[in-house]
Amino acid sequence: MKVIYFGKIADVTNKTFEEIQLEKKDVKSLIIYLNEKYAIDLNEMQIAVNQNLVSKSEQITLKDSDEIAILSAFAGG
Amino acid sequence: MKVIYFGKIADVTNKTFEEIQLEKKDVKSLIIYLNEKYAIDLNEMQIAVNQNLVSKSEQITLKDSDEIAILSAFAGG
Amino acid sequence: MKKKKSVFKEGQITSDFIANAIAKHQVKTQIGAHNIFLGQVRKDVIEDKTVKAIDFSCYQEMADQKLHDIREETFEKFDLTCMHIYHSLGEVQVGEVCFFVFVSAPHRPQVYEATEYIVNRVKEEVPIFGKEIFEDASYQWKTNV
Amino acid sequence: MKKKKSVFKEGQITSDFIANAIAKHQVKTQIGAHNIFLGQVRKDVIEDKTVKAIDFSCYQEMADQKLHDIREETFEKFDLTCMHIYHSLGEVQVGEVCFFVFVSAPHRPQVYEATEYIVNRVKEEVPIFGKEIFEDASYQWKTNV
Repeated sequence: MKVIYFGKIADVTNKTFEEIQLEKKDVKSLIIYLNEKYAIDLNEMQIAVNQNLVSKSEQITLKDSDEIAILSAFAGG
Repeated sequence: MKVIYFGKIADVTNKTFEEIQLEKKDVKSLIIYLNEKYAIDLNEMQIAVNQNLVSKSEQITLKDSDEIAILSAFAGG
Repeated sequence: MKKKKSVFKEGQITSDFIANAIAKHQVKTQIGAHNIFLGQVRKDVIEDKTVKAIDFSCYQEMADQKLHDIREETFEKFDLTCMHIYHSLGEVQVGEVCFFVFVSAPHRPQVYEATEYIVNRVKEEVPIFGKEIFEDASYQWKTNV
Repeated sequence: MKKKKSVFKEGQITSDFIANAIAKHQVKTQIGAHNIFLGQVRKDVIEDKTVKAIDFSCYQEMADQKLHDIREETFEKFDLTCMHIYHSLGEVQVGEVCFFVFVSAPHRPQVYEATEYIVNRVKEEVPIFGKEIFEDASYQWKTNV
């Protein structure tokens, strides 16, 4: 599963994308992975699936074909 | 008493100022004068005394030293 | 910032003039948000006649006094770094800008409201007169309604 | 008017660019009122460090999609003739403009609110990221609060 990183997240992970293998392909597992590997806190990240932000508390299944992006806080304007 | 005209008023009177002799120097007499001489209707004019709009219904006395201006509707912007 | 200066410009307010006003604010590094209102002469059709231009005039002494009051009262009411008002005198053609209000502040929340406040007060209180000149050279006196 | 076009510009949005955008609207003679918002990089001091520039980046595909939605929904909500949004990418120095929202309508009442609506939605919903670079070359990630 390819995951892309933006803003502060890309800074912390020190990469703009990576291939991640999760046992259970869902949002919760992804959050746990990011927290364990990079110590990224839940409220420091936003998750977009196919260019739409998704809830971090709901159980959302992910597909390999999904475009999964981890975003830091927006700062436009 | 010198009276200055602006906008549509100056257009109707065909002058930008004139010297007016009123028996009673007040706003009411001025309104009557303008209506009789130029057929300017009460709601077509605004009266400024010393650069401030004054009420057309109140009895306001005018002095020779006052700057009296008759203005049509504002159209700035 | 609050100094009294000339609001009235002969003819249209050009986009170069506006650009220059914006560029001048780059040195004011406490500013985070600008809001600008521009009034443009509309090609209105009134009883089959098409507006070609507006010829503006004003009662200068009273206009200056009212603009001064508006400026002071706007600064009291809103937390602004700068404000500028410019208005055309003389003929301004359809499509040209005749009114330019420029408000700057450290943060954005109040800038929209401050701009609207200034625009409304100028329209209602400043003795500016406008002759709408039609394409056939006839005219009528414009009124702010 | 509603065509999708490039919002993102490399570096600052110059006053010449803004002037050119204004000048282009002179042929649209049904327009009577423009409202413009400009975001300027502020020289903030954060824990004794002074901001020198902001380095913007974005998640382009999602940003384009969100900007498209904002554009469509703004036209549905307000009676506008045109609207334009521009945002900088890359480094923008203190005092330079990084955000330009431009709204035009026949009459003025809705332009202020439309501008505010667009500015707020862009800030909240469009995935743009900004690194505040301090004068000592250290940095922190900016957050819209």
